[in-house]
Formats: sequence, C-alpha cells, structure tokens
Amino acid sequence: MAKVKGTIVVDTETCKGCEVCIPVCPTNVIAMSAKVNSKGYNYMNLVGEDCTGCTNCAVVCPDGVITVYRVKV
Amino acid sequence: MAKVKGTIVVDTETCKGCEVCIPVCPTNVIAMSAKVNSKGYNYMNLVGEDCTGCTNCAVVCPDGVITVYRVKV
Amino acid sequence: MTEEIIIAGFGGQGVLSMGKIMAYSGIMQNQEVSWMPSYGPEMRGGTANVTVIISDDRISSPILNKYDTAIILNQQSMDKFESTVKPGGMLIYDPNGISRHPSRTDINIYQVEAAKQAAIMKASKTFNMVVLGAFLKLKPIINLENIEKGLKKSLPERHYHMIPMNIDAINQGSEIVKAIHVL
Amino acid sequence: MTEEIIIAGFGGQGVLSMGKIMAYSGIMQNQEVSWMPSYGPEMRGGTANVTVIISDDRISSPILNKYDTAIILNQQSMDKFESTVKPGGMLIYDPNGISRHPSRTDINIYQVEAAKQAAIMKASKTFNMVVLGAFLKLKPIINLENIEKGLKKSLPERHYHMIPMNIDAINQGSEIVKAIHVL
Amino acid sequence: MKELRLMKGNEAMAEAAIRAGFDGYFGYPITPQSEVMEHLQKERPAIRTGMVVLQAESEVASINMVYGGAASGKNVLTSSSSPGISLMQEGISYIAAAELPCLIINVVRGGPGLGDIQAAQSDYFQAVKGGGHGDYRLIVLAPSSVQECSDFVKLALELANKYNNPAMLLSDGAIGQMMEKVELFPQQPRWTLEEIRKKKPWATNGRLFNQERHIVTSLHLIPEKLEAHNNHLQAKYKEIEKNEVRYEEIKCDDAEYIIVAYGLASRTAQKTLQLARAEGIKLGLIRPITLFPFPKIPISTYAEKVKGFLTLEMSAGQMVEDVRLAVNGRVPVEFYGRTGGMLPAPDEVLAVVKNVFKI
Amino acid sequence: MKELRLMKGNEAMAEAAIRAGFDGYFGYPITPQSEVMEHLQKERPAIRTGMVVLQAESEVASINMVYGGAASGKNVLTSSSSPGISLMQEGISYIAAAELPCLIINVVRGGPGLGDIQAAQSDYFQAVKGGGHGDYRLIVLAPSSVQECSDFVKLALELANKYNNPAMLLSDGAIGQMMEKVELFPQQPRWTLEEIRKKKPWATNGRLFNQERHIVTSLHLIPEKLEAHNNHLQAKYKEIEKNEVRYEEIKCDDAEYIIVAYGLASRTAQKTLQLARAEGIKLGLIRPITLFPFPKIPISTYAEKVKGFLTLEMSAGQMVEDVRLAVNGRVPVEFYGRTGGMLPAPDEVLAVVKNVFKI
Amino acid sequence: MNIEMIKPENLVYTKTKLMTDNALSYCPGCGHGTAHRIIMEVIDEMGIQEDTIGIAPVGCSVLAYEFMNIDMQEASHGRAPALATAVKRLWPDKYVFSYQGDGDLAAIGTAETIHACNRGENIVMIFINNGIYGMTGGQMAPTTLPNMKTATSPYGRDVKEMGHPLKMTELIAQLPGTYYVTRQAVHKPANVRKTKKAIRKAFELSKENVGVCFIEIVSNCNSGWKMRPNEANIWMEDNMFPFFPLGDIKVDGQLITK
Amino acid sequence: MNIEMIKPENLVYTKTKLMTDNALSYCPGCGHGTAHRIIMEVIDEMGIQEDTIGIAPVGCSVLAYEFMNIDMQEASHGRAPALATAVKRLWPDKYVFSYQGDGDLAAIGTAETIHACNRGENIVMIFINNGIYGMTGGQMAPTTLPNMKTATSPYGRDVKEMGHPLKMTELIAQLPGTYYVTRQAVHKPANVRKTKKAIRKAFELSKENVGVCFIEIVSNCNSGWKMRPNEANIWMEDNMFPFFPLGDIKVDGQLITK
Ligand SMILES: Cc1ncc(C[n+]2csc(CCOP(=O)(O)OP(=O)(O)O)c2C)c(N)n1
Ligand SMILES: Cc1ncc(C[n+]2csc(CCOP(=O)(O)OP(=O)(O)O)c2C)c(N)n1
Ligand code: SF4
Ligand code: SF4
Ligand code: SF4
Ligand code: SF4
Ligand code: SF4
Ligand code: SF4
Ligand SMILES: [Mg+2]
Ligand SMILES: [Mg+2]
Repeated sequence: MAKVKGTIVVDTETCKGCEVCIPVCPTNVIAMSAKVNSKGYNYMNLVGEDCTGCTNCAVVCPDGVITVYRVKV
Repeated sequence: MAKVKGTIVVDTETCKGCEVCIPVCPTNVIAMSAKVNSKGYNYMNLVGEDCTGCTNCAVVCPDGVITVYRVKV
Repeated sequence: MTEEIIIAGFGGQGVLSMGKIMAYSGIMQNQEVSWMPSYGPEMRGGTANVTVIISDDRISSPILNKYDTAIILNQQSMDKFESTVKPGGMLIYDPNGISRHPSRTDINIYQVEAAKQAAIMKASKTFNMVVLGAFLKLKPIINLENIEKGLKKSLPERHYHMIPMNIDAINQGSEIVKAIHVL
Repeated sequence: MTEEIIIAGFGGQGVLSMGKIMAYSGIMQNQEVSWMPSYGPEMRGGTANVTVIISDDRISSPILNKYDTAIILNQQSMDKFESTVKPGGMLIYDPNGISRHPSRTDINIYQVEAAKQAAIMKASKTFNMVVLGAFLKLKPIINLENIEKGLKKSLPERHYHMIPMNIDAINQGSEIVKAIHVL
Repeated sequence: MKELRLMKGNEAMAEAAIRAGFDGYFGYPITPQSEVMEHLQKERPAIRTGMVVLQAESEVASINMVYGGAASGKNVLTSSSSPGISLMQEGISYIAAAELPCLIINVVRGGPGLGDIQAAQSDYFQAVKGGGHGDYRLIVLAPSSVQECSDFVKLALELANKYNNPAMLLSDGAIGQMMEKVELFPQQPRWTLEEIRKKKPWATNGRLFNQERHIVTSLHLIPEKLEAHNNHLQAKYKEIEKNEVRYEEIKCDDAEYIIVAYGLASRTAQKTLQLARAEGIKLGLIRPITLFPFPKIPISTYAEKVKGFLTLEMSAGQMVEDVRLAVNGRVPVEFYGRTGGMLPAPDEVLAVVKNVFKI
Repeated sequence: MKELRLMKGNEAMAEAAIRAGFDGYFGYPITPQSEVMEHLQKERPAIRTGMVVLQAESEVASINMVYGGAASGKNVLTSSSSPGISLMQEGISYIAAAELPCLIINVVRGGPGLGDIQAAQSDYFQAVKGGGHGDYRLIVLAPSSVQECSDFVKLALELANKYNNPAMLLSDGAIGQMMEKVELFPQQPRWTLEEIRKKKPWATNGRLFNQERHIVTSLHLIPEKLEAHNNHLQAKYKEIEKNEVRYEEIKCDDAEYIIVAYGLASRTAQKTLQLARAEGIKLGLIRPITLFPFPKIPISTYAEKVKGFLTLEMSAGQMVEDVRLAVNGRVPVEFYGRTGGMLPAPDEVLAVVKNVFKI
Repeated sequence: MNIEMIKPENLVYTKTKLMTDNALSYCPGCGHGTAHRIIMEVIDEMGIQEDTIGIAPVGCSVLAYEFMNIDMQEASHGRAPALATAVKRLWPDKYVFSYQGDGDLAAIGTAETIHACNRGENIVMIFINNGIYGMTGGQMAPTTLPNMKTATSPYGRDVKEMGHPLKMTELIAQLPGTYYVTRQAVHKPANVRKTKKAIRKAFELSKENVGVCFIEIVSNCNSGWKMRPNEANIWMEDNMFPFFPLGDIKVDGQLITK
Repeated sequence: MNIEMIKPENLVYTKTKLMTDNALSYCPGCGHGTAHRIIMEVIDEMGIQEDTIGIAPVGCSVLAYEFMNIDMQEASHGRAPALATAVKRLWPDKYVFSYQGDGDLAAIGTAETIHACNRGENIVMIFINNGIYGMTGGQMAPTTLPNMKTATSPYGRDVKEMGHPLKMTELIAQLPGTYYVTRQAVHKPANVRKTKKAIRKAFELSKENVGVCFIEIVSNCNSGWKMRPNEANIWMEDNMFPFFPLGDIKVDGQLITK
C-alpha cells in the first residue's frame, strides 16, 4: 500500500486561534503558536513532520484558513 | 320498564330553518313549517305525538331554540 | 341626463344584479355608470341595497343621500329610503310585505306587484326583472335592446337561454305598474 | 468642574469597566456622571471605547467629539482619538503596541506603561487600574476613598477580595506615569 | 377596439395586475379586498401570462414574499386592508430600505383595531409618513374611480420601477366594492429575462458567469454608511417630489374657496362643487392623486389667491396636516371628516363650507 | 434615603417597571434593548413583586400578550426596538382602539429596514401619527436621560391608566446603552384585586357574581357606532392635549432663536446652547417631553417672539412638521438632522444655527 | 304538543343562561352555534362562569362575545393564544380558553398556536375546523381538502401549488406542552354529547395546570361550501372525517398509538 | 513544512472560491463558518453558482452575503422561507436555499417555516441550531435545553415557565411537503463530511421538485454558552446531541422509524 505524505498551509493572519483543528489531527502535528497575529490571536501552526494530508484540520476549520497538500510517496 | 313521553317547545321566531334537527329525531315527529317567521325562515315544528324527549333535536340545534320536557308514564 | 337610483330590499331578491344589469345597459348606450352596493354585515343582516347612477357626464359621488328614484322592495327599506327621494322624484315599490305604505305627497309614487306577477309566471327568479320593467316604463332611460346587451354581459353564457324569459318579465312589469300618487 | 474623557482600546482591556468605576466613583462624591459606550458591531470588531463625563452640574450631551482627556490604549484608538483632545487638554497612552506616537504639541501628553506594569505585577486583570492610577495622578478629580466605594458598587461581592489588588494597581499607575510633552 | 367592462375596483386592480405584466401576487384574504385574489385565481393568470399567484399564510408572509420576489427582479404585488397592512410595516420598511420596486394595495377600512369593513381614509399617515420604522417614503397613489384602480396599477408599477421604490395604491372599501365602467388597457408582456437583467441589474436571480454577484440587504452596520444610504434615499424622495406630483384641479381658476380631497371623498367634493356653484359659491377642488409626493406647490400657489381651504377626509384629520404645511398659515385651512366608514354627503359638506367660511 | 445607582437606560426602565408595580412584561430580544428583559429576568420579579416576565415567540405575540394582559385589568408592558415595533403596529392599533392602558417601549435604532443598532429618532412619525391603521394616538414620552427612563416608566403607567390609553416611551439606542446616575423611586405595590376591580371596572378577568360581564373588543360593525367610538377617542385625545403637555424650556426668555429637540438630541442642543451663549448668541431650547400631546402652544407662543426655530433630530425630519404646524408660517422653521445612528455634535449644530439664521 | 308536560320539573333540556339572548349571527345550520352552546353548558355546569375568560379572534365567531355570557376578549386574527397566555399567567386561578377558526389557528396564528402549546400554557384551546375561511367569504384555509373549491381555489385546491391540508392538531399533539388533544364534531347528537364531555374534561384538567388541552371540532361551513346544512354535514362525514378522523389523539400527556 | 509539496497538483483541500475573502464575522470556533463553507463547496462542486440564490435573515449569519460568493438576499427576522418561496416560484429553474438560526426559524419564523414546509416549496432549508440567540447576545431560544443558562434565563431554562425545547425538525418532518429531513453537525471531520453529503443530496433533490429538503445542523455558540470552542463542542455532544439526536429523520418522503 502506497504511503502518503501531506502538508498544510495556514493563513495565520486569518486564523482566529479557536483550536478546533487541534484535537482532530490524527498525527498531532499541529499546535497553537505562542505569538499572536495582528488581530491578537494565537494562530495554528504545523509543528510536526507526520502530516498525512488527511484534511481533517481543514475540514473543521470554521474560518477556512487551511490549505492541504498530499503526495503519494 | 317505564315508558317516557316527551315534548318540545320551539322558539319559532329564532329558528333559522336549517333543518339540522330533522334527521336526528328518532321518532320523526318534527318537520319544517310551510309558513315563515318574521325573519323569513321556515321554522321547525313538532308534528307528531311520539316525542320521547330524547333531546337529540335540542342538542344539535345550532341556535339553541329547542326546549325539551319529559315525563315517565 | 343623470339618473340617481337606489334599489333596496332583501338579500336574495336580486337587488344587486338588477342594479348590475341597469349599469351594464348604461354602458351599452355609452353612458357613465356607477353601482355602489352596501356590503358586509349589513348584507348578512338580510337587507341589500345598491345605488345605481346612469349619466351622460362624469359621475361625481357614487354615494348619495338623495335620489331621483327609489325602488323599494321591503318594509325595512321603505322606512329607510322613502325620505331620501328628491322632491318631485319617483318611488316604485312592491306592496308585498309592506305594512306602512309611502305617504309623501311631493313625489310620484308607483306600485308594481312584482312578487305576485313572478309567482303567476312561475318564475320567481325574474322578480327583479318585473321591477325593472316597471321602472323602465316610467323612465325609459335605457332601451330594451341595450338591456338585452346588458343581460348578456352580466350573465354567464350558460344562462343565455334565460334571456327571453327575463325580457318577458320586463314587459310584464311595464304593463302592471300602476300610479298611486302622481304630481 | 466638568471633565470629559474618552477611554479607547481593545475589547478585553477593561475599557468599559474602567469607565464604570470612574462614573460610580463620581456618584460617590455627589457628582453628575455619564458613561456612554460604543456598542454593537463596533465592539465585535475588537475595539471598545467609552465616553465618561464627571461634572458638578447637569450633564448636557453625553456624546462628544472633543474631550478634556483621552486615554488611549491601542493604535487604532490613537489614530481615531488623538485629534479629539481639546487644545490644552490631556492625552494618556500606553506605548505598548503603539507604532505611531502622538504628535500634537498643543496638548499635554503622558505615557503609562500599564501593560508592562500589570505583567510585572502578574495581575494582567488590573491593567485598567494602572491606567486609572495614571489618570488620577494627573487629574485628581476623584479621591481614592470614593474610587474604593465605586469599585465596591461595580464589582459583585464575590470579587471584593480583589479590591486591595486594584488599589495597589492604581497606586502603581500614579507612580509610573511619565510626561512626554507638557505645555 | 376599446375593451369596456363593468367591474368592481378590486377586480379592476386584479385584472390590471395581470395586464400590466406583473410576475407575481402574494396575498392573504381580508374584507373588503378579497376580490383581488379571487379575481386573480379565477382568471388563471398562470395560464394567461405565466403570473404566479399564491395565497400566503399571513400578511407578514405576503409582504416578505413580495420582498423576495422583488429582490429577485420580478414585478410583484400584494394587497390587503388596514389591519393586514399594519402587519406588513416591518416588511415595507425593509423593502423601502432595500429600494425594491413593488406594489402594495391598501383597500382601507374603518379603524382603529378591527373597526369595521366600510370605506375609510384613516390610513393616510401610515401610507404617507411611513407606518414602519425609519425614514422612508412610499410612492402613494389614490384612485378615485374604478378606472383609476385599473390605470394606477400600471402607473404604480412604472413609477416603482423608475425609482426602485415600493409604491402603494391607497384605495378604500367603497371603491373596492363599487362597479363602474372601465376601459381596460391591453395586455403588456411580462418582462423577459433580458429585460430583467437590463432594467434591474442589481437583482438577485443568479450571478451571471464571471460577473459580480448581487446582494439585496437593508443592513448597514456602520452608521456613516447607513447615513449615506439615508441621504441617498432622501435625495431620491426629493427627486420624486420634483417629478411625480400628480393632482387634478376642478374649477380652481376663479375659486374663492378650495376643497382638498382625495379618493372617494374627492367625488363627494365634486358633487359639493356642483351644488355650491349652483348657489353661486365659488368653490374649487384640488384632488391629490399622488399623496406622496404631495401636491404642495399647487396648493401653496392657490394659497395666494383664495380665502380658505377645506380639507375633506374620511378620517379624523390626517391629510389636513400636509395641506396646512403647504399653506403655511397664509389662509385658514379647515377640516371636515367622517370616520368609521361613514361617508360625508355632498349637501352636508356644502353646509360645512358655508359654515366655516361664513358664506 | 435616596437610592442612587449607575445604570443603563434599559436597565433603569426594567427596574422602574418592577418598582412601578407592573404586573407583567412580555417581550422579545432585539438590540439595543435586550437589557430590559435581561435585567428583569435577573431580578426575579416573580419573587420580588410577583410580576410575570415572559419571553414571547415574537413581537407580534408580545404585543398581543400585552393586549390580553391589559384587557384583563393588569398593568403590563413590552419593549422592543424599531423593526420589532413595526411588527406590533396591528396590535397597537387594536389596543388603542380597545382603550387598554399599557406601556410600549421603543428603544429606537437606525432605519429603515434592518438598518443598524445605533441610536436614532426616525420612528417619530410611527409613534406620534400612528404607524398602525386608523385614527388613534399613543401618549408618547421621550426620556432624555437615564433618570427619566426610570421616572417616565412610572409616569407613563399613570397616564395610561388615567386615560385608558396605551403609552409609549420613545427612547433610543444611546440612552438605552448609556449609564448615568439614577435615583430610583421606592417600590410601589402592585394593584390588589380590589383596586383592579375599582379602577378598571371594564376589565375581563371573570364576571362578578350577578354583575354584568365585560367585553374587550375593537369591533364596531355598524359605521355609526364606529364613528361614535372614533368621536369618543378624538375627544379623549383632545383632553390629553389639554391636560398632559409636558416640555422643558431652557433660556427661552430672552432667546432670539429656539432649538426644538427631544430625547438625546435635546442634550446635544443643550450643549449647543452653552456654546452659543458663550458667543453671545441668544439661543433657547424647547424640549418636548410629551411628543403626543405635542407642546404646540408654547411653541406657538414663542413664534410671536423669536426670529426663528431650528428643529434638531436624529432623523431626516419628522418632528419638524409638528413644529411647523405649531408655528404656522409666522417665522422660519429650519431643520437639521443626522440619520442612521450618526449623532449630531454640539459645535456642528452651532454652525448650522449660525448658517441658517445668518448670524 | 302536550301542554301539561311543560313544567319546570319535567324540563330536560333548555338553552343555558350562559348563552345570551342575542340571535346568533351564524348562517343557518352552522356548527359554531352548537360549539358555543356546549362550551357554555360546561362552564355553567361547572359553575365557573365567574372564573372563566374566553378569547375569540377574528373569524365568523368574532362576535362570540355577543353570545357567550361571560367575560370575553376579542383578539386580532390569529393571536388568541397570545392573549390567553397572558391572561392565564396573570390570573393563574382563572379558567382561560381560546376559540379559533382554522384560518386563524392554522394559518396566520401558526406561531402563536405552536408556541402556546409548546410552553404548555394551562389553557383550553377550542379549534373549529371547517376547512375554509368562513368570515371573509369562503377562501381556502390551511385545512381545505385537496381539490376542494373555494373562492381562492376556484378550480379546486391543487396540493402541488397550494400545499397540503394541514393537520395542526396532530402536529401540536407532538409537543410536550399539550396534555389532552382530541378531535370531535357537533353535527349529530352523539357527537355533540361526546364533544361536550371532552370540553368538560379539558376544563377540569385545566384546573390542574397540566398544560394545553386542545379540542378540534370538525364543523361545516355550509355557506362557504355552498351546500345546504344537512348536505354539508353529510359531505363533511364523507370527506372531512377521513382526512381529519375523529377521536382522541393524546390523553394524559400520552399520544394514542393506533 | 514541506515546501516542495506545495504545488497545484498536490492540492487536496483549499477554501472554495465561492467563499469570499472577507474575514468571517463569527467568533472563533463558531460552526457558522464551517456550515457556510460546505454549502459553498457543494454549490461549487455542482457548478450551480449561477443558478443559486441564498437567503439569510437576521442572526449571527446576517452577514452571510459578505461571505457566500453568490447572489444573496438578507431577509427580516424569521421570514427567509417566505422570501425563498417567492424566489423559487418566480424562478422555478433556480436553486434556492434559506439559512436560518434557531431563534429565527423556530421562534419568530415558526409560521413561515411550517407553511413553506407544508406547501412543499422546492427549496433547501438549512437550520443552524445552537440553542441560543447568538446575535443579540445569548438570550434563550426555543431550542435552549432545560436548565440551560442564558441572558434571559439567567437561572436556567425552567421548562414549567419557559416551555420545552422545541424539536422543530421532527415537527416539520411530519408534514407531507418535506421530502428529506436530516439532523447533522459540523464540529468534527466526519460530521462535516456527512453534513456536506446531506447538503449535496438536498440540492440535487431540489432540482427534482420533490418538496422541502431540510438540514438541521446542531452547532455551538461558544460565546453565548460562555465556553471555549472545544469545550463548547464537547458540551454540545454531551448535552445537545441526546436531545437533538443526529441522523436522518425523513428520507425519500418517508419518516425513518426507529
Ligand atoms: C390581520 C388580518 N388579516 C385578515 C383578516 C381577515 N379575516 C378575518 S377572519 C379570517 C379568516 C376566517 O377563517 P377561520 O379562522 O377559519 O374562521 P371561520 O370564519 O371559518 O370560522 C380572515 C382572513 C383580518 N381580520 N385580520
Ligand atoms: C423583528 C426583529 N426582532 C428581533 C430582532 C433581533 N434579533 C436579531 S437576530 C435574533 C436572533 C438570533 O438568533 P438565531 O436565529 O438563533 O441566530 P444565531 O445568531 O444564534 O445564529 C434576534 C432576536 C430583529 N432583528 N428583528
Ligand atoms: S491534514 Fe491531517 S494530518 Fe495534516 S495537519 Fe491536518 S489534520 Fe493533521
Ligand atoms: S480551526 Fe482554523 S481558525 Fe481555528 S485555530 Fe485552527 S486554523 Fe485557526
Ligand atoms: S326530543 Fe327527541 S323525540 Fe322529541 S322531537 Fe326532539 S329529537 Fe324528536
Ligand atoms: S336545528 Fe334549530 S334552527 Fe335548525 S331548523 Fe331545527 S330548530 Fe330550527
Ligand atoms: S360563513 Fe360558514 S362558518 Fe361562517 S357562519 Fe356561515 S356557515 Fe358558519
Ligand atoms: S455569538 Fe455564537 S453563533 Fe454568533 S458568531 Fe459567536 S459563537 Fe457563533
Ligand atoms: Mg374556518
Ligand atoms: Mg441561534
């Protein structure tokens, strides 16, 4: 079975720091930043390597700030 | 078993001649008059002897124009 | 020419449709007309009346309190409208069911036994046409041809066969109308 | 005496409650007060401001476009309110997050590093009290006793234990305020 | 060939709605105007022109259907009578704010409350000053004959579309129920898709490929924007006041006194005029046809010439305020009114004229 | 001991409703007045005084609950803001027609339509001329401070009960949301059963043994009766106009020009006065407190003395018509208004004064 | 007629004194009159005339206050449940009932009906379903049957265009706030007696603050239907009853399952 | 982050172009945003953006027109179904959907909701049930749970006084005019995907003029509930879902029996 690898791009300026995405990542590779964006929100960040591009985080993000890429490796 | 006999008094001036009472009399002792009352309605009349005082006619009369009496004979 | 008419009686006597036929006939001869009924609870109460105006000129108020002609078909209407006839005007009534006959002396008063006549003709529905005939005899403001056209306009086609009967009633009405008091 | 103040910053900085404490304190010393917040979507947008007026006389308009004092707690508010200070009036601001400092020369300008101080005190909630302290140092229109009473009136009883901490913050504020430009 | 009919005012409005090319009617029964929807349903406009006719669950629903329909670029109308129109006030304010052309017919009956079902003119304030919240105006036309019931439905639609503004026909129970001769205008085609796109480019009926989508809203959360929108509306109302005043004057040239009356009352006034002139009293009549825009200037002009005005209404006195505002104190403006469905009679009015002006 | 509080206008009205002894509140949330019901619920009036507070399913339901409650002899109120008040127009017309005392609070926001939630005065026509159908009037009080928000709730109830007429408090979003010092009046007892029976003998709350039962209705199917009822109502309104005019005048004695403004705008005007007087301009202020009855006579009296009036409103110009009707052409009546929730500023108004009067 | 029988002691039925002597404004044979009378009989028999407030909105029964000899309020179209809610809450010891037509209760008043039922107001709601707007001259109501001709469905109710007849009673029976929900009729003696029992039950339950007790009465509008009264009643049995079956729908707060 | 992966051909998820670039006005973590997005994704995927008109009334989503990049109408409070009815009838070839909150659809708009459903309008109705009035600052809604605290039930919803939470979706499912009725959520990926399928199904059915397709989305109002978003979602699962169970209620015009 082909393995997949993924990554995400977060529009950190638009992220509202709601953290709804955090618990839905199966590989726990996302986390909140310590810094805030210009609106004053801590934003979400990809912090690990094991993103599978499953889109879970993007699918639940109310503000639609996450773009997901995936490749078969 | 005691027999009952009844009679009715019709407020013929208030009767609207709707005839709703006619079919509900079990003994067929009521009928519509040929004459009209001052409002122009043919009114209901007791025409037979066999009224049992069952109140059927009074109970269905929308205008409440019928008073029923009954005695055990 | 302007003729201001009130027709008043019971609901069911064809008061409104009589007015309608007159109005339509007026249109047929190129006149201005208005037909203003009483409506609503007044009608539920059992009475019906309609003001009909037929005129060569633009009609101002469709609502009046004085009339050239009053056509009165029951006692209630007599009580209400006798006094509304203009001096010198005309009152036509059917004596059937009238207990207090008109008593004015400054107007022309006519009787038409329309109910009786309609019963004789075994055509109770034409009662109002008998009355109309009486009116037209006295004030021939609409000619019969236009009445026929008016009838056609106001009846649905499936009732066209009744037109001759109606015309007949009109003729009867014009014959039986009788003067009670003429100035 | 009439003092017309605008306090403006982010929602969450305690702008509204700071104004409320000032107003309540004014009442405690028998003055007329008014507290007029911005409300609605303006607030959802993240900014909050309140106009507080404390006066010996009946207050006319609770809404103003010129102020004796502007207390400014973020850049947006600086942009909006610097120009609204009356000539000769006062502007107090916290430089934290301010990129464009006030530039007027016809008013008195003071800085209070309240955010920093509140952080030092590990009591970020008292941020607004530090600012209040700075204001009162410069315009002692309300005495501390009445502020305490005002605090009591505006806090629910279960928060009374926090009053000393707040008073402390006020004192800190009055100490750290520094003049930038004085007429 | 002229198409002449004897029709009730209500029927004439319904027939005119079909002929004017309306796309939709949404309404709820109420006396004395139920014949509007009844005539429409009888005429099967879906077959005649493709017009949609729907009985709504209430007047609140009706007016909001009108809102949706008008917002989608269609020519739509509703009709009701006083209590039902009161229920529509929120919707009307929304429609006026969103600048949606449409037609609202009020066949006024006696009020306040449930009142009665006879003819009255006591909804003038509501129609003209805005019964709903906020500063807005309807274009208000007052027919005084069945013929005008028919004609004004068409005219109202034209004006509504010209100014992107809701229009109202302010009729009354008597005009609604009475029959007169009407010359019906010929069937106008309903607008084609292209016409809609061209004439109502703002409408929300599906964003066109690669073009800006459209929004219909009355929300302007920023006060500056809402004020700008209000300024725009007020400028439009001024424009309407400039262009669209309609009125009729009868025998005003030599008049010493003028009656101002609209709708049914104006016909009583006309008869009063005849009576007065017969007695040598120089009475004239100004009949506002548009109640908004109100014929201020003609009235103001005559205020220089006559000795006084009498406003005649089937109300306790509403339009009289607009007459007074136009006259602005130069001559007396008297008022005579009947309420509750009572109709003033010509001789009664003449007596009033003589009395108030001491003739 | 004086009971002083710092309160929002909305809270003050709610608190005053409890203290005035109201029996019931029925309302529906809407910004900027939701604090009224929120304060009531927080205060548990059911425990404090036995007052009933119910969140209705809509404003239409609210006003009809008020109708039922008032008809049953209880002292009841509702509150809302512009769009919600528009929805109540049918109910208000019914209540006025049935002569039921009650209180309706309108915390006006920017309109028309959904508009915004900032303070405005654009519902003046609706409140004062009658946004609903038919000839009726509300007693309309316009508070200009939080203190008056409290006081007028009590006053409005008294006036409503005195005249068996619905009263309205016409406040606005700013007065609703702003806090000021309020001296609360002491708790008034709710009416006892006996008081209700005595003071509202017409109420429908159960027919007393062997006494005539009661009916509350606004239906008068016979036009003569409805006209008689309307005459009765109009006579009552005249009586209210005679007895209940309330207004405040500031520095009018020596004034050459007078600003007429109510509610929040009157406070701007007050400040304008200060600025004007500082410049030696003899400006005065008339602040109508009752909008109906409108202070016609005082304005008319000053029309003899001053050079001109400026009406200041947070609308496109509504009360100005009543000012003009009072002045009746004797001196110019100018208008300045801001809309959409924009608030006029004192210096801006002063500039207008100077400009229009060429000072 | 047997004159000597006519004595007070032999009286078995006469119009209750809680009906006024005003002649009913209804068309001959209209069920409204019967419905009025049995409600008043129940109030009379329970002896609660001093404690009952009735509320009837616009509809043919708009003049109910002329006939029901108790305290009455005339409500605006559709809003009787709102008035009743307020009256009952402000006078919790009183009996409060509303009396509404189908246009009123199921069209314009839908929200007020649903929410009064959902809140479980302790009131009795009487619902006269005659499948038409009687008062305004026979327009289509929410309960008008498929293909039925009315003034606004002159070619018959086309359910595709005009919607389905609405079974409001079944709908409100779903709500936890209703306790007793039943559908009855008043065109025949047995029905009248049954309906009266149901009304009595409703008023008795009302005392116990169990929530809404709701009685639908399927009735004729012979004028609107353009039939003679007896004809209308037969048509009603043949056409209305299959769609609006008579019987209890919810008893003791429990839906009756069939 | 793996820069070289970021190429168009590897893209598996990005915000649809039918969402505008305006920042959503919703509170962080509010489900409205997700609901908006998946509706727009469906419209995008079906390629019907030129043929769809959306209608959102007052509520937090009053500004939906700022975000949904299609033709939109902003309706008055509660009346979206009336607007939608008219639009769909006047433009029968278009897709028309309404998007309403629980206060809007189940309180003030009850009559419009019931009657649009009863008439079987061929529209899609989206119903965001967050158990509260979000927009106006957290007052009690018809769907507020028993004992739940809100600004107008500060001591918790007392069902005896304030009525029961209203299951509007179950109610309208009873009506013959509804064809597909389902209750979903958007707080977890699986739910989002399921809800999106339901929306797609609804829009597809809408083409076939089968009647109302109705999708309730149980969602959080973390601001109104005074919780952090994830906390709110857990509370929702624990408290809202038992009362408003997820799943299909009516499919192909048939009620799902359990
Ligand atoms: C706001 C409003 N809309 C419409 C009406 C007109 N109207 C009066 S009663 C009624 C419906 C009557 O039907 P129903 O409720 O079924 O009672 P019924 O006469 O059949 O007994 C209508 C539409 C009104 N009075 N008020
Ligand atoms: C006629 C009217 N009444 C009241 C309001 C105030 N209002 C706006 S939205 C709303 C309710 C919002 O709740 P909901 O529909 O549940 O939407 P949410 O904000 O929770 O998504 C209310 C009461 C209004 N705008 N118009
Ligand atoms: S796409 Fe999946 S694996 Fe990658 S960050 Fe998002 S949730 Fe985690
Ligand atoms: S769900 Fe979206 S908005 Fe919320 S924290 Fe994650 S990326 Fe940011
Ligand atoms: S009481 Fe019974 S038997 Fe006697 S007339 Fe009436 S129905 Fe017939
Ligand atoms: S039912 Fe009553 S009104 Fe009808 S005919 Fe019989 S007695 Fe007369
Ligand atoms: S119209 Fe119908 S409901 Fe009304 S009274 Fe006549 S029969 Fe009864
Ligand atoms: S208030 Fe509630 S519903 Fe509204 S945006 Fe915030 S979380 Fe969402
Ligand atoms: Mg009915
Ligand atoms: Mg909600």
